Amino acid sequence: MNKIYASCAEAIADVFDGATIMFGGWGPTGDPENLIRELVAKGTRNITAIASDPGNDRDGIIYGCHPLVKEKRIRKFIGSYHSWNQEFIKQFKAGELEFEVCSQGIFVERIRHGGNGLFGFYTDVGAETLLAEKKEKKVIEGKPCVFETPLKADFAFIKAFVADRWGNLQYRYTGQNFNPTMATAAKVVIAEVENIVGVGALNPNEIHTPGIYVDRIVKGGCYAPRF
Amino acid sequence: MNKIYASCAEAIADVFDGATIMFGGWGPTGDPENLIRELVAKGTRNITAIASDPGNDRDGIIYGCHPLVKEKRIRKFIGSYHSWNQEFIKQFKAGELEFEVCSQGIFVERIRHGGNGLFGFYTDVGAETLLAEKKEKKVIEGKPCVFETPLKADFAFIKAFVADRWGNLQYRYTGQNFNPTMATAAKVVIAEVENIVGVGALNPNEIHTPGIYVDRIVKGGCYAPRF
Amino acid sequence: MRQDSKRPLTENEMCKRVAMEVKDGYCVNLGAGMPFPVANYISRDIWSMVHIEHGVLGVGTVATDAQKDRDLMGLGRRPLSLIPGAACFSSVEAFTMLRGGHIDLSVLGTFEVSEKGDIANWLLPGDCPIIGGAMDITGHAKRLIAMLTHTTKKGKPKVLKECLLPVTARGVVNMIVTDLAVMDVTPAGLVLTETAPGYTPEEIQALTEATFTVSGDLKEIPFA
Amino acid sequence: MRQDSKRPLTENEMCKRVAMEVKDGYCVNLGAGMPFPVANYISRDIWSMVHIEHGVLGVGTVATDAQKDRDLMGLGRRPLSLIPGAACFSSVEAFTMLRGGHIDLSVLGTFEVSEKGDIANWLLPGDCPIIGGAMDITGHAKRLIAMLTHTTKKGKPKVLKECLLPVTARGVVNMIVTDLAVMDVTPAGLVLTETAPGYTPEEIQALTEATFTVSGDLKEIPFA
Repeated sequence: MNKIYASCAEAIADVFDGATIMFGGWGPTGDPENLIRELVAKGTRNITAIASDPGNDRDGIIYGCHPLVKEKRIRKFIGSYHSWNQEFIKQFKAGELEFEVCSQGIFVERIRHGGNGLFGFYTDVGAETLLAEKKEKKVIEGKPCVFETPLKADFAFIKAFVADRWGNLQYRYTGQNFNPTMATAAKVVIAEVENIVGVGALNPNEIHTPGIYVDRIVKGGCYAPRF
Repeated sequence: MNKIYASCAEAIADVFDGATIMFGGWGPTGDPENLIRELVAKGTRNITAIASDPGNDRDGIIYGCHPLVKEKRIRKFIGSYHSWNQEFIKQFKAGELEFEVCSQGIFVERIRHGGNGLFGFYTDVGAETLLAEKKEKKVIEGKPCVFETPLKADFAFIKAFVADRWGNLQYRYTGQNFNPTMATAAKVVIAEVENIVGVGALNPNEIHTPGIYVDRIVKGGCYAPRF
Repeated sequence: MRQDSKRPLTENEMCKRVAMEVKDGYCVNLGAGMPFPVANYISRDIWSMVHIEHGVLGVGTVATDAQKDRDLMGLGRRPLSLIPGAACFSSVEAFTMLRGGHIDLSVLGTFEVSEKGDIANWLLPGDCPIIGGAMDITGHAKRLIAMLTHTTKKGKPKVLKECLLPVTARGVVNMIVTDLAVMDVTPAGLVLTETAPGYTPEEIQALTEATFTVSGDLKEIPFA
Repeated sequence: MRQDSKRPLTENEMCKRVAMEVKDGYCVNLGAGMPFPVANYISRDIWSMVHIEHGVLGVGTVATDAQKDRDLMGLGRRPLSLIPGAACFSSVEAFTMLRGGHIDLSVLGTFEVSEKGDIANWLLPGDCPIIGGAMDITGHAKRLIAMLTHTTKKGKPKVLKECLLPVTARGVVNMIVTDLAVMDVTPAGLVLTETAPGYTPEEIQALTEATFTVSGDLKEIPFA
């Protein structure tokens, strides 16, 4: 029972071309930056990425999925907005990148349903928009609703502040965001963390992601300043 | 902006006959026992109770909704099992009490959908059982599924270990159970707690129920031994 | 009224005006763009909590250099501070608050708004879509304020009879705050309640496609 | 084989046998009734975590008097202890683990089980229903063991061709552990792999309505 990997390269060794991967983080907070850099180095292509947004490169500060976008490794992106990533927008407009856009709360709820063994839900969110056109519709409690399907992935790359050796995770502040939900919804969950502590070091009442969801743990090598 | 009530009686003063009330707790842990005792004293009748189970009186140790069951204040019970409460079973068999039974995970998910502004979901849980008979059915991903509807309430009675004065709550161990979910799904949420601390005393990363959900806070007068 | 006092509101002034709508005990969701600085103008005499979808209830303001934390940021790498009583949580929880109707007031920037309270803020034709959490918010906050400049840079009205752009949701806006006017959206249509300094209702009507009635109580936006 | 060594397993012995199915790294959900004592027999040489729907992953065993805590209890006011690495959480999270397929092995008590792996454990006709979390578990744990006495007190078989009682779910049981036998549920039907001390396959077949084949590897339940 050892979940600790010595390097990001070992932790992602079996990620294959064409994989569907969830990436935690929202913009510059809580993103698994070391795993993403290693995925670029590995050369994985044709990725279906599930992430809030594609990240960006602003003033030389690079975050989120941007390194993958820049190298055109992503074929399809499921998320909630473009985060003003000009490279992403360019590829989208050129038809090089498919973008399935969801309102962010529905995006995370679809992931939750994926991780939960549920089979989809009705919501009034977006029911009066162009996004509803291809969705199954139903009026419930007098409201027009659309049917939303679960999201799952082959891998989830997540970032936490601290892990114990069995994989219990804690996040800090806005670093939580999509990470705990994605941790439930992928076949293989790889957590990069800033600190690893012994089993028993964390208070059972203060664990955000129980270790059951986490398959691999790796200590991130570099957390660059974000300001 | 004062959510602190001096007594349970004041905190539940506007609970009306025929109200739908969620009760946190599972069996003898995390149940709002002071609020329940006060509701018995108030005489409220014809309650639709939403709770994991009806509690019990075993070896003189009374817990959960049992005091309400005993006084026949509950007309309809939505929950997951009878917890071997003989009085509950007797009333059910006599047709005096309606019992809408759900598998416990679906029970809490229905509450979650109620508190979440969603409009219902499909699940394979129970789809091959007698419970599915009156439910809308659909085959999804090759699995027979049933449609489950959200649960909401007029009031939620919940129990936490500590509250700050704005209503941020923390639970201990198995005391969490249904409480944080019910806190999202009722018009008026009344939290009984063992301790009240000042605003700022709790770590923002360790709050289980943010204060936005909590309308009233009252310090429980008596936590009787449960062993 | 002196000619030289006639001017549209700045974005900060619009935020100041919106902040006056925040009442004691409110939980207020602020959109990440134009609305965010509203946080700076909420009265310190009341208890209120600012919510952002990033997973914070109880945002203070932009963090000082000494406070900056890479795990506490809003949109556009904006470093944040917290107020006492703040809670941090997952996106699931952030949207339970929003979609569950637990937010008292939400403020969204928008491209267009209609006299029926429709809002269009996610798609410019031919462009890449940008939703964020907006669709979850519309129709679920107890009260929704739309913030926008009254016209495009080319002077075309953005307060319309019907939105020209694809809508985000219909019939959801309660109040409109622009650089020229404050309007209520009522079942009977738009009601102009306040004007920017020096503007007459007629001048505002000329820049508004939708027809509005003028409140008997019309005044200049108070603090401007 | 001596006649006096012929006897059914006690409930604790059944739990001991089930505990042998727990492998290193497993997260195991234990039903609150008959299966709960399995926790006491899991090998200390492996890493495993016991999950209960009450919101604990990492249950130790029944708490000693000195450890008893009114906020840490399982079914029937059973005081619990935790092992290092345990986490406590809400019911929503407890069922995300179960329904999401994150549990390696789940053990449920039941009234009846069929040769196809159907399980019936929630409703006795005319009685008040009792589900708990059982329906969420069936069909979602990676592996499901059904525990039951081989016959009713009156000697009627409970391992059946078809369940007579209303089913909880169909085709979900992987292994059956009774006081007389251990069987695998396979696509080809039931396979008897182990017997209680002194019982022959023929004696067990006589007490079983379903027909089973006998494993080439048949043995007595090892530790009994």
